[in-house]
Amino acid sequence: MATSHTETHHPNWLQHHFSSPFQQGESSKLGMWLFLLTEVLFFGGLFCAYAVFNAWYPETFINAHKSLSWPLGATNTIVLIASSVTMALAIRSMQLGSKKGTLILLWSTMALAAVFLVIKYFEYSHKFHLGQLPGEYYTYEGIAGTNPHIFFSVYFMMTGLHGIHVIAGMIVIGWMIYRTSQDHFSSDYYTPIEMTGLYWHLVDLVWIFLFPMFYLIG
Amino acid sequence: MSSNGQSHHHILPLSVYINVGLALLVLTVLTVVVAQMELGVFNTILAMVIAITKASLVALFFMHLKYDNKLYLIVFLAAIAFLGLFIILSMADTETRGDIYEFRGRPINEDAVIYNRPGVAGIDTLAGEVADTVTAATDTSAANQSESDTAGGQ
Amino acid sequence: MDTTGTLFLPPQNSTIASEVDFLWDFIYWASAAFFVILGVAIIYFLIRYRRRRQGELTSGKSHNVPLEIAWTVIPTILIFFVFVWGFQGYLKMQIAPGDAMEVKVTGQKWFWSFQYEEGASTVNELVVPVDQPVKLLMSSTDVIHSFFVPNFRVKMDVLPNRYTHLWFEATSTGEYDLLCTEYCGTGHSEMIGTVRVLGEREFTEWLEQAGGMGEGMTPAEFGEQLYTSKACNTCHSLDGSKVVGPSFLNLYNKEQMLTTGQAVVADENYLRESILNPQAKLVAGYDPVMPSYQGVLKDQQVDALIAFIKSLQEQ
Amino acid sequence: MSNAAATAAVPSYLQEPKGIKSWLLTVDHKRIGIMYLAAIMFFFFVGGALAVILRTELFRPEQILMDADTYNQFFTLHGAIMIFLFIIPSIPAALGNFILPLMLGAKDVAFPRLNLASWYVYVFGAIFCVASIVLGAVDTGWTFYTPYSTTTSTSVISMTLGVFILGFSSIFTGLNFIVTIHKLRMPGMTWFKMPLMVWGLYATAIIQVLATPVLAITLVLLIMERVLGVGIFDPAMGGDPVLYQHFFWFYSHPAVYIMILPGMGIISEVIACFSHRKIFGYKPIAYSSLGIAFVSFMVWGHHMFTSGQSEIAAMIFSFLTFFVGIPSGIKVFNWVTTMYKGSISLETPMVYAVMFLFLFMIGGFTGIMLGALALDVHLHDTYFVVAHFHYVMMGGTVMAFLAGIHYWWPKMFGRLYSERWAKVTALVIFVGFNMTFFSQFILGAQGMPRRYYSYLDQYQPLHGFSSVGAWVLGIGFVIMAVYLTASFFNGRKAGPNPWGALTYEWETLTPPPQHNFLKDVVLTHGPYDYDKVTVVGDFYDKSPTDKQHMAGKV
Repeated sequence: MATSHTETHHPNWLQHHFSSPFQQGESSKLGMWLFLLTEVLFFGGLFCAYAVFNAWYPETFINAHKSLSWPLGATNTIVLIASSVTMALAIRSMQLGSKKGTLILLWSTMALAAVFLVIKYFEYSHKFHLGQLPGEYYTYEGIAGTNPHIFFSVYFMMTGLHGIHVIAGMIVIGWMIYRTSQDHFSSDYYTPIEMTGLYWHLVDLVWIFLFPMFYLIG
Repeated sequence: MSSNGQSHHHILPLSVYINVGLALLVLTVLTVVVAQMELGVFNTILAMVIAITKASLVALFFMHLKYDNKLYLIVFLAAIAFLGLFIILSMADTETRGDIYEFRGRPINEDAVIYNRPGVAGIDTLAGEVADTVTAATDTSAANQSESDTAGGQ
Repeated sequence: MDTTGTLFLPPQNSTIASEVDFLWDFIYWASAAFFVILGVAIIYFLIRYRRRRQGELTSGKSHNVPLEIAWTVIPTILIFFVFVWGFQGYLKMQIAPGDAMEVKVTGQKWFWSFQYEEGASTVNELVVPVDQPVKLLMSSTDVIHSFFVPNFRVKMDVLPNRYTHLWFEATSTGEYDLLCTEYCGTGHSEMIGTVRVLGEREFTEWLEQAGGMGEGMTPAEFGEQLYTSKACNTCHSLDGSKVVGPSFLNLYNKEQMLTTGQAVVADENYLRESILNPQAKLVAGYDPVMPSYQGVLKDQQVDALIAFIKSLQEQ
Repeated sequence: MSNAAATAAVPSYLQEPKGIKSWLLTVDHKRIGIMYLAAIMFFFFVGGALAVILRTELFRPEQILMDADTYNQFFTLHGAIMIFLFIIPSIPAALGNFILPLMLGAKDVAFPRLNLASWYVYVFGAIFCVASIVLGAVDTGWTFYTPYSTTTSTSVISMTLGVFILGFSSIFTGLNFIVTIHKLRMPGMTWFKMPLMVWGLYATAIIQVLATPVLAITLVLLIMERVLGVGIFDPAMGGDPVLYQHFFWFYSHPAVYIMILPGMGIISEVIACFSHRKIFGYKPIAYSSLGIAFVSFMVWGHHMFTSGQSEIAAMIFSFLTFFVGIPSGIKVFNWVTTMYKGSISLETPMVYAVMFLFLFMIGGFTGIMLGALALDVHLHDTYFVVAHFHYVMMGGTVMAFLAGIHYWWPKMFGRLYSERWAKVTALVIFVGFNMTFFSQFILGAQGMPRRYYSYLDQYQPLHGFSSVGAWVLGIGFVIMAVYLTASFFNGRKAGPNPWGALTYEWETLTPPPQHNFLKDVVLTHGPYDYDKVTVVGDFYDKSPTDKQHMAGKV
C-alpha cells in the first residue's frame, strides 16, 4: 500500500485518513467502479424486462420498433460517442496540465449532451403526439401484434431513465467546469474529472445497447 | 513515478482516443447497415455482437480498464455476470412455463384490455394518497371505472 | 396410511401426502440427529473446557482435514437425496393423471367458486369423489390467491389472467379445510372453504341435483341457502350493519344514493342488475369490489336470492 | 496501549468535539455508527411493539384489539420496519460502522462524508416510510406483491419510495465498506489476517451493492405501475405478476444474507474470544461467507415454488438452494469445534452466541425442509415459514446483534453493564423466543396460513401459547433497555480490553479517541493467535494494575 516517503508530501486535497495521494486516488476509483456496478444492475432490471417481453411478444416488438426513427437514433449514438471522446480527451488534457483545453473539451461534452437531449425531445414529442405512450395511456392503433403498449412502456422507462442519467451527467460536468475554472485541479489532482468521465462513459455504454435494442432489432 | 497518485499510469497518446472514436463511428454505421438487411435471427446476434464490441472499446480505452488496476475490470465484469445471471434465471422461468401444460405458458386473454385495470386507476390513486380530500373526484373516477368495466368486460 | 396426524402434520388424506410426509420425516430425523450431536457437543465443551485460569494459552490447532471433509461431504450427500426426493414428489404433484376429473376454480376477493364440467357450480365448497384424481384449473379475477388444502399437502397460487393447475386424489371421505395462503387483503383470513369428499355414488347423486332447488323449498328459503353457499354473507349482513357491501335488511324498495349522485329504488330489476353487473350502479359510500355473478348463478338462483332479500323486511 | 495513566487525558470520541452540531455534521465513523445505533434501536422497539400488539390480537381468533384492515396495516408495518429500518442496517451500518475501521487499524472509512450522507438518507427514507402511516398506511405486506400493491387504495407509493431511498443508504454503506477493506487495512494486515467479522462485512457489502439496485428499479417500476399504469407487472395488460416476484426476490433473497452474514461475523469473533482459542477453520469460514454471498444470488426462486413459475425453474432453484446450506453448515461445525479444548468463559456475549448456535441450527434445518420442493408446497406461506425466518432473522441475526452489542458495548461507551441482569435477560429472551416461534412451526405444519387476521378454532391453543411467548419476549427487551440505559449513565468504567481479545479494536483506548488510534498501528499478531499471545481481559482482572499484557508467556 502506502510508501513511506509520501508521509512528508501532504497536499491540501489529501484527506486525513488516507496515508498517500495514491491510496486516496485508488480508493475513489474503486468506489466509482462500485457505483457504476450498481448503475449497471439498476438498468439491469429493465434489460431483464426487455428480454422477457421481447421473447413473449416478438412480433409486437418487431412491428413496434419500426415506429422509431433509426436515423435519429443513429445520430444520437454518434453524438454520444463524440461526447465520450471529448470527455476522455478532457481528462487527458488535465493530465497534461492544460486548464484551457480541459474547459473547452468539457464544454463540448456538455454541448453534445444537450444535442442528444434535444433530439430525444423531438422523438418523444412525436410519440406523445401519436399516442404511442406507455401502458394504459397508449392509444395508437397502427401497430399489429399483442400488447404493443408493453414495448412502449419498456422503451420509455429505459430511455427515460437513461435521459435522467444524461441530465445528471450534465449537472456534474457543469460542476467540473466550475471547479476547473476555479483552479481546483492540476496534473497532480484531477480525480473528480476522472470520476465524472467514468460515469459519462457508462451513460454512453448503456446507450450503445439501447440503440440496437430499440431502433434496429426491436 | 513521483509521489503523486494520479500519473502512475501513463498518459495515452491522442491517437488512441481518435482511433477508438473512429472505430466506434464505423461500427455504428455498420450496425445500421446490417440491420437493414433481412438476416433473421442473425440480425439480433450481429447487432448484439457489434454492441458488445463497441462497449468493450469504450470500457477498455475510454474507461482505462486496459491500463488500470485489474480489480476494476473484475468489478465491471461482476456487474455484467450478475446481470446475466438475473436475466438467465428469470427467463428460465418465463420461457418454460408451458413445458408440461401448454395452457400455463400464456395469459388467458392474450390481448390486454388496456383501459380495464381492476381497482382504481394509478393517477387517481396518487392523487388520493397525496390528498384524500377530493372525494367527489374519486367517486366519479370510480364510476367511470365501472362504466369501462361494463364496456370491456368479458 | 396415517389418518390421525402427528404433532406437526395434519392427517394424510390424499395419495401424495404420505410421500411428502416421508420427506418431512427424513429431514426431521436427520436434523434431530445433527442437532443433538452438536447440541451435546456445545454443552459438553462449555462445561469441560470452562475457563479455570485467566490468560492460559490454548491449542493452536485450526485444521483437521479428514474432519472438515467429513462435515462437508456427508451433509452434501444427505442434501442431494433430499433434493431428488423433493423434486420427484413435486413432479408427481405437477403432472395430473390423464383420467382426472376437471374442475374450474376461480379465486376472488374473498371466496372461491368452482365450476364443474357438468354445469354445476358451488361457492366455497369443493365437492369431489373419493379415490379419483381431480385436476383443478385455476385462475383469479383480481389479485393473487393461493389454494391450499393442508390434509392433501397441495398448494398452488391462483393468478389473474393466467391458468395454474393442481391435482390430488382424496383417499377418504370427509370434510377438509381449504385455505387461501396468498395475502389478498381485508378478507384474506375469511377466504376459507371446505373440500367435501364423497363416495363415488353420493358424488354422482350430488352432481345431478347440485345447483337445483331442493324439493318443498320456497324460493326465499332457497335464497337463504344460497346466501351462505355463494358467500354473499362475507360482505352483506342481515342485521343492518355495514360490512363491505350494503346490508340486505330492509334493502328491498329502499331508495339508494348512487356514486353518480342519482337516486335509485332497489326494486327487483335493480337487485338483479346489481347481482349480475354490480358496478353498473354503485351505491355511494361503497367500493367497487363486488365481482359479477354472471354465469355463476343460474336464473332460478338469482330469483331465489331476490325473493330472500324481499323477505328481509322489518316491520 | 498498556500505559493507561498517560493516555487518560486524551478525550474520547464521545467527549470531543462538543455540541449537538458536532454530532449532526460529524464524519467520524464511530459517531455515525452510534447515530445509526440510536435510530435502529428506536425502530426496533417500534417494530417490536407492533409485534406484541399483533400477537395479542392473535391470542384468540375473534377481534380483540383491531379490525382486519388495521391488522393488515400493522403486520405490513412490522415487516417493513423490522427489515428495512432495523435488520438490514443493524449490524453493518451501526455496529459495522463503529467497528470496521478500528478492526482494520484505519483512521476512518474510505468515504466519511458519504458515510454521513448514508445516515441522512436513511433518516430521510425512514420519514417516507413512517409518513405512509399518516397518509393511509400500507396493507400489502412488506413484499408489495403485484397486482395487490398496484390496486390497493393505501399509500403504497410513500412506503415504496421510502424503501427506495433506504436502498441508497444501504448501497452507500456497502460501497464504503468494500473500498475501506480493500484500501485501508493497516500495514501487515493481509486478507487472511483480517478478523472474520471483516470478512462477514465484506461479503455483506458485496451483496448490498449488487442486489440493492435491482430492488430500486423494481420499486421504480411498481411506482410507475401505480402512477402511469406501465403494465409491466399487470396481468390485465399483458404484464406478469410473477415477473415482479422474480425482481423482488432477486434483491430480497440476497438481502436475507445481508442480514445474517455480518451476524455470523460477530459470532466468529465472540466464540473465538470467549473460548480464548484460535478459531477453527479460518479460511473455510471466510470463504463460506463469500460462497454464501455468491450462491445467494441464484436461489431466489425458492420463494416462488407455488407461485406459478415453471417446473424447470423450480428445479434449478431448489437444487441451488441446497448449496447455501453447505457453507452455513460448515460455519456451525467450525464454531463448535473452536470451543473444543478452549478456555471458555460464559460472559453475556458468549451466552448470546451459544443461543445463536442453537436457534440458528433450528432455523437452518427448517430451511432445508423449505428448500425441498415437494415439502415446500405444503409449508409455503404458512406459519412454518414465519417461524423459520424468525429463527434465522431473530434467533440468528438479532441474537448475533445482541452478542455484538454486549461485546462492544464497553468499547463504544467505556462502561460495563450489569452482568447478572444481562444473563437473566438473555434467559428470558431465550425462553420467550422459543415459546413464541417454536409453536409456530407446529401451527404452520398443521396448515395455519400466514398473514391471517383470524383463524380456525383448532389453531387457538398454539396461537395463545405463542402470544404469551411474545409478551415474555417483550418483557425481556424492556429489561434490556433498562440495564443498558443504566450502564450508559453509571456503569462500571471499562478498561481498553475487557474480554482479553486480540483483534485491533481493543488496542486503542476505551472509548476510542477521535481518530481511533493515538499513533499508526501495525499488525503484530493475528486476530486469533490465542496460542501465541494472551491478554487477560480487564473485566476479569479486577485489580487496577498494569500487567494485563503478557505477550507470549503466561
